[in-house]
Amino acid sequence: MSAELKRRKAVQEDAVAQYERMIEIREFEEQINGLFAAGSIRGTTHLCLGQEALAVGLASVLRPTDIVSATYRGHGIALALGLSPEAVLGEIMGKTIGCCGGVGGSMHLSNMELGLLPTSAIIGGGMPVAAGAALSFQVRKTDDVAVAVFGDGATNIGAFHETLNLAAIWNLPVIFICDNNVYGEYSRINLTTPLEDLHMRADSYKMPHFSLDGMDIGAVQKGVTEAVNRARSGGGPTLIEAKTYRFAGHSRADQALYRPEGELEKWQKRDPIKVTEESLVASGALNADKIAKIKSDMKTTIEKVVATCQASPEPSLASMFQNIFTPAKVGR
Amino acid sequence: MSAELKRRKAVQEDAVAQYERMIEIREFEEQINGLFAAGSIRGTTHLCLGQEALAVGLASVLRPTDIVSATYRGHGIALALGLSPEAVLGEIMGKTIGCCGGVGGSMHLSNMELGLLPTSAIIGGGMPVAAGAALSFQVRKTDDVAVAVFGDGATNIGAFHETLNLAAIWNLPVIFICDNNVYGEYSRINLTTPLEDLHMRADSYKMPHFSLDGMDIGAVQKGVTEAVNRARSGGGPTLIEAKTYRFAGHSRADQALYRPEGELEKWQKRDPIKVTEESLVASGALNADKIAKIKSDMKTTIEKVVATCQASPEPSLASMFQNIFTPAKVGR
Amino acid sequence: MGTTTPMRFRQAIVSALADEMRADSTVMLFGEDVAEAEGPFKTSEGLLTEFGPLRIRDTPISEMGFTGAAVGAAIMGMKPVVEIMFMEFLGVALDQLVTEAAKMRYLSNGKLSVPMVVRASVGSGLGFGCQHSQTLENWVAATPGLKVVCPSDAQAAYSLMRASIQDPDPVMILEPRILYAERGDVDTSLVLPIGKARVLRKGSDITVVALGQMVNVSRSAIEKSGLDVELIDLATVVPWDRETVLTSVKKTGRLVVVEEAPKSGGWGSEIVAAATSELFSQLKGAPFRITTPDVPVPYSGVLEARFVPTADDVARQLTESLKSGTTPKSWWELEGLK
Amino acid sequence: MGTTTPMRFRQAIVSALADEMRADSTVMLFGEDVAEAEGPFKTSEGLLTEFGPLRIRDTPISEMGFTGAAVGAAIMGMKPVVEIMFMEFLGVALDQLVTEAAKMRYLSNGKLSVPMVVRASVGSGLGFGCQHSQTLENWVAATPGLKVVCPSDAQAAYSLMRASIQDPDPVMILEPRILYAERGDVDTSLVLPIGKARVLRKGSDITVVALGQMVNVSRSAIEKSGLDVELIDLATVVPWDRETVLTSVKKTGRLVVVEEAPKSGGWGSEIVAAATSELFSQLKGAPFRITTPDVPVPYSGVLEARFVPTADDVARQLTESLKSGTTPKSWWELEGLK
Ligand SMILES: Cc1ncc(C[n+]2csc(CCOP(=O)(O)OP(=O)(O)O)c2C)c(N)n1
Ligand SMILES: Cc1ncc(C[n+]2csc(CCOP(=O)(O)OP(=O)(O)O)c2C)c(N)n1
Ligand SMILES: [Mg+2]
Ligand SMILES: [Mg+2]
Repeated sequence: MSAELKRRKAVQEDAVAQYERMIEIREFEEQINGLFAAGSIRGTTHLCLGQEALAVGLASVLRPTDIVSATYRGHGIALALGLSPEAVLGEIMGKTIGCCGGVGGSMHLSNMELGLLPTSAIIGGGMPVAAGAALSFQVRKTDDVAVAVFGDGATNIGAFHETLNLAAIWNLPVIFICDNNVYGEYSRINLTTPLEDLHMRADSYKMPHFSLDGMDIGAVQKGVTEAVNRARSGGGPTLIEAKTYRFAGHSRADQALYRPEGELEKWQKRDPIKVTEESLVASGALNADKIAKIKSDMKTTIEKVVATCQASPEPSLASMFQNIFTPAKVGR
Repeated sequence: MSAELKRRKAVQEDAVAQYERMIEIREFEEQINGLFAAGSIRGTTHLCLGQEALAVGLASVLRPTDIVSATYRGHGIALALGLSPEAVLGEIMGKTIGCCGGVGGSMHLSNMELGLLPTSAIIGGGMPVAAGAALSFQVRKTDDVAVAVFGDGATNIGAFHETLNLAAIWNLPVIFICDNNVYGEYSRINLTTPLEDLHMRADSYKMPHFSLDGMDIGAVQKGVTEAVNRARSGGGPTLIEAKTYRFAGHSRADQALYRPEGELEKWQKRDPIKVTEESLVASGALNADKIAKIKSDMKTTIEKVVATCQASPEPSLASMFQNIFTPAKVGR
Repeated sequence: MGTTTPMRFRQAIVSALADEMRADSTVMLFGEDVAEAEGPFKTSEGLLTEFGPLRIRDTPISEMGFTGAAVGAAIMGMKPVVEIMFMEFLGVALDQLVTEAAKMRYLSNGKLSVPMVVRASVGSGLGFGCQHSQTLENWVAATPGLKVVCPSDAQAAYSLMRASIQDPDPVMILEPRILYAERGDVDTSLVLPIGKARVLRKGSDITVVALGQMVNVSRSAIEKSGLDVELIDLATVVPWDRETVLTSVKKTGRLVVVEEAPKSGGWGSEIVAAATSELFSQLKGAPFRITTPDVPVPYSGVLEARFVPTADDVARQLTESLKSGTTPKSWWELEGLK
Repeated sequence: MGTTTPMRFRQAIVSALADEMRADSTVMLFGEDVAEAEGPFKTSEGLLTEFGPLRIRDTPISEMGFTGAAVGAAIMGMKPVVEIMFMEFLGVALDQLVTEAAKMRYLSNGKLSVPMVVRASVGSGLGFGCQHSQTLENWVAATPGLKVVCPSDAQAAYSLMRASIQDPDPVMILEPRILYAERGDVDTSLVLPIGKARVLRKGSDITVVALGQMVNVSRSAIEKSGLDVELIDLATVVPWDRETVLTSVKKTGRLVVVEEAPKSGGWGSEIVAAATSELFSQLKGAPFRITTPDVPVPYSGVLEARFVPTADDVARQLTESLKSGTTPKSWWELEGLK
């Protein structure tokens, strides 16, 4: 079993490992924030601070043979599914150690062994692709499922509508997860969408739907499990709306000054890290000391990851010309 | 006042004129059917037999300064809005007498004096355009409204979703009329759409919606009036589903053999022509003799129209090169 | 082996689809009205009956949705064939083909292939008007990661369809709608690899490169002209067969491209530009394109017949250019129309 | 009149929008985050404050919806300007621009104009990866009824924006993203008509035609080369300025196009093909294109810097071609990479 598959297995089996992965994501994103602010990485980036419970909760329920399509805001999901921090950070830095060898970048993470399709930088781009993966499962009669994760803003793009309708009429084993973090770029969702509970849109397709508390990993696991079970057993698609909040700005440059006063603070009270800590302390699985140790170990780990990625070679010029077409073959 | 504007005025004022226009459309479509079957017109065509009440009902409620976007299945709406039969048939025949001088064709009818935008041959193509017309009314603070007419099948295209959401969030004076004639090409709506009452999709946009009996011109007028009044008075968009039935095949070659037995016959019992006749006879406005005369006069009229169009010249080669860019002008 | 069967172009498509589906259980087909109704142009006749509703599917009117579904299915190991009824409809779905499918291999560091096929009917001549009659190669032509082919007869329709389905990368097939009813002889054992042009006629005076319905027009033009022309059916627009074309131009010293796209910005400019850049000193006369004018496709039958290059017009331009070594005027320039 | 103000490229865009909105109450702007946030690239700074929410609007993420809304508003007499944040997003909205807007005048027998502007940021160099870095002129270039412009400095950004808004037809403006922060001098009274190329440097050895960010690169290359090159900023891709370009090529006898599009199928092939066809006998050497390779835009900064033609590389190719009269090898051919 590959190291990354082992990482995946860990979050599937153990609540403390899930918590650790959430801490990893948090630490990772904060490192990236610093690196970008310092100007030591170019391009752009989209952090998922505050959305760790959704990523890890999802990864803990799915099998590695299930398929996930996600977006440019994909670091957390990639790490949760098992990609190594080196594979993710390396890609963001454009180094050969990155999961795409440095030619893809921050918005395009993938690892098929773990079921992660290349994340798409086009709003709605990954949704029909996930439905297509589900179509292949249906035709081959496996019981794998496909999951499309997308933002609240993405519920206004045509591909959302077309994909949900297609998935419903074909009864595909696909789960649509709307990560409603309240903002699409700099616009609060209510400015672009005349509806608060986005999952209600599934009624247009007679598709089962519900919302869940995306700040609570337990709620995520429960909801996703319900939808996954339905899909695996031939019951078709589900639209889930996870209510989360984007703790950071939209992308590197954004300081999110457009937020109403007090909104961030209100949501931070339900910081998914805190929520998980409380539950694990209550169950006796963790205590303050263990928590402090996990956090400081993770800091060290991620600092090492940064160093490793900085030391990783730049891609060769030749790599620009590779992987465009499949090397030719003749006949079947 | 132009002759075509007078034609429009007629259907706005008088129930018998409305009936006559329905007969005109019926007769017109049947002539076209014959001409195509005989091979004397090339290309394709999409008849609206059975959908006359919607076309005339709509035209009777709107002002000529209101704007309509419609589809390739547009002969009826064009005639109802006031385009002359020569303008419509001429265009279908590709003659200079046609409303587009013969370069547009059957799928592209228009007349801006009567508020008809060039009909679009792309599913969903006309919907955002109507919303844009409504946007211009809103910005200029007129009380005109825009109407988008489209089919049941069109409710599955992305543009439908994006346009309704945009119209709702901008509170635009636009009315969306889904002409649910049960089929999209050769597919019954239930095979492509997991929902019977398509107007329910407006809930996704918190938009008012209802269905109406599209075979009954009175019901059409009542429903459209309600929506138009809302739009004119700043109350925003409405989605109306008109329940109709396509009496003919999808296009010229289609014999509609895929219809379940008895379905056509069931709907023909509620033929909009018959429904209107009954009501006008009941009110005393018409009797059997008058009806017979209207029909036979119309036959003669349309036959003359055919002759006129056949005699109309073919477009000149030069007309292929016109109207692509606006003749240049410099500065404002 | 080597025996041919007469069939229509559209039947060649059906046969190729059926043969591929028999050979490979991962091949599937979907699009609007391709199953029950057997295709708006009858290019899937009998397929639902033989292969069933799991593999042959009607779709809602959702080009973005079902083209994207093909991308996902292809990534997971299926070989989906998607029908876009008229090429213009790709205007609501281009993202999935060009920005997703064509980049998946690159964006997965070579881990993924996307063996999907998108078929679309293209072209003018049938009175469908300006939103249903274009060829629009330009929408897909400059896309690293995407292959684009265009058959000009039943044999090519058959062989290129099979090659496209077998290809591990996304392939777009442009099917000239006006050819669906044309008859031809098909050798089902004949392989036409993607990227290989077809030399349909050997000649030494001029090299003519044509595509789709312009191949027939060019053939008639050559006969009318009586010139010794080498006729090449480009067959693959991307990646085009530089070797075959350039070898021929080296030999003849003259290049004429006959295309249905509008004068400005069509695929032919690439051929002319590349040949000129590489073979400049070997050219005996100005290479040029014979195209449609820069106008929307007109509806009127009279106009549409003049819109596309005619055999007479192509013959005239070939003859004139051979005499003068310069680029002849287009018919609309001759008639003072633009 | 004639006085210039220093400003950044993106500020020139803001100024042009503001000046047009002041002069014409029908001008409006919408797109994602253009109002409250003043534009993802700050190209609408201050506009909401000055012109209010009726004319400056944020939209949902619905490119097809709001591009289509611009079509309808334009038909009814408004002059909407639509912002498409990255050109690739037009892949979900192409239909409205190319199949609706560009054909409305034709399909209304000349009764309708569609005075709309679609702006999109384009190009590579900022580490956005292959779905956010292309120029994609090919998507819109072969569309009778649509004009396409691309400014290369602040002056052009200002003047072409004004010309585009004033134009009665749909105009697509491709804005090289990497130039937004560049400074330049802007004379707000200077008119740059659509369809007119800019001769930025007179010269007699070679004609170089460039576009967008390749104009600066070409300028540096010319300085490095020490050659007497005539540099033309094409500025308008459709309809391109045949007269200016062909007059120059007639004079120099040599043509090199420098473009950011991939080798195959870019706008430059049109220029090379047209110039060759019309001026064949007057050419002194092979006309050719210097382009990016046929690959997706790579993310890595090291690779992206080599992806676009560099001044050194352009200088090398100009020098070589003047000596040999033939087309020089691209850098990737020299390095044996393709
Ligand atoms: C088709 C398309 N339009 C616009 C964008 C630009 N864009 C990138 S992220 C974003 C906001 C998306 O918001 P949401 O769906 O809520 O996801 P979040 O970023 O909050 O995770 C936008 C508009 C895009 N990438 N693709
Ligand atoms: C984007 C797009 N996809 C497909 C088509 C082909 N097409 C033309 S009409 C039609 C059926 C439309 O059905 P519906 O919306 O119910 O309208 P109706 O024809 O019944 O009036 C289809 C699929 C098209 N014109 N545009
Ligand atoms: Mg969001
Ligand atoms: Mg219908």
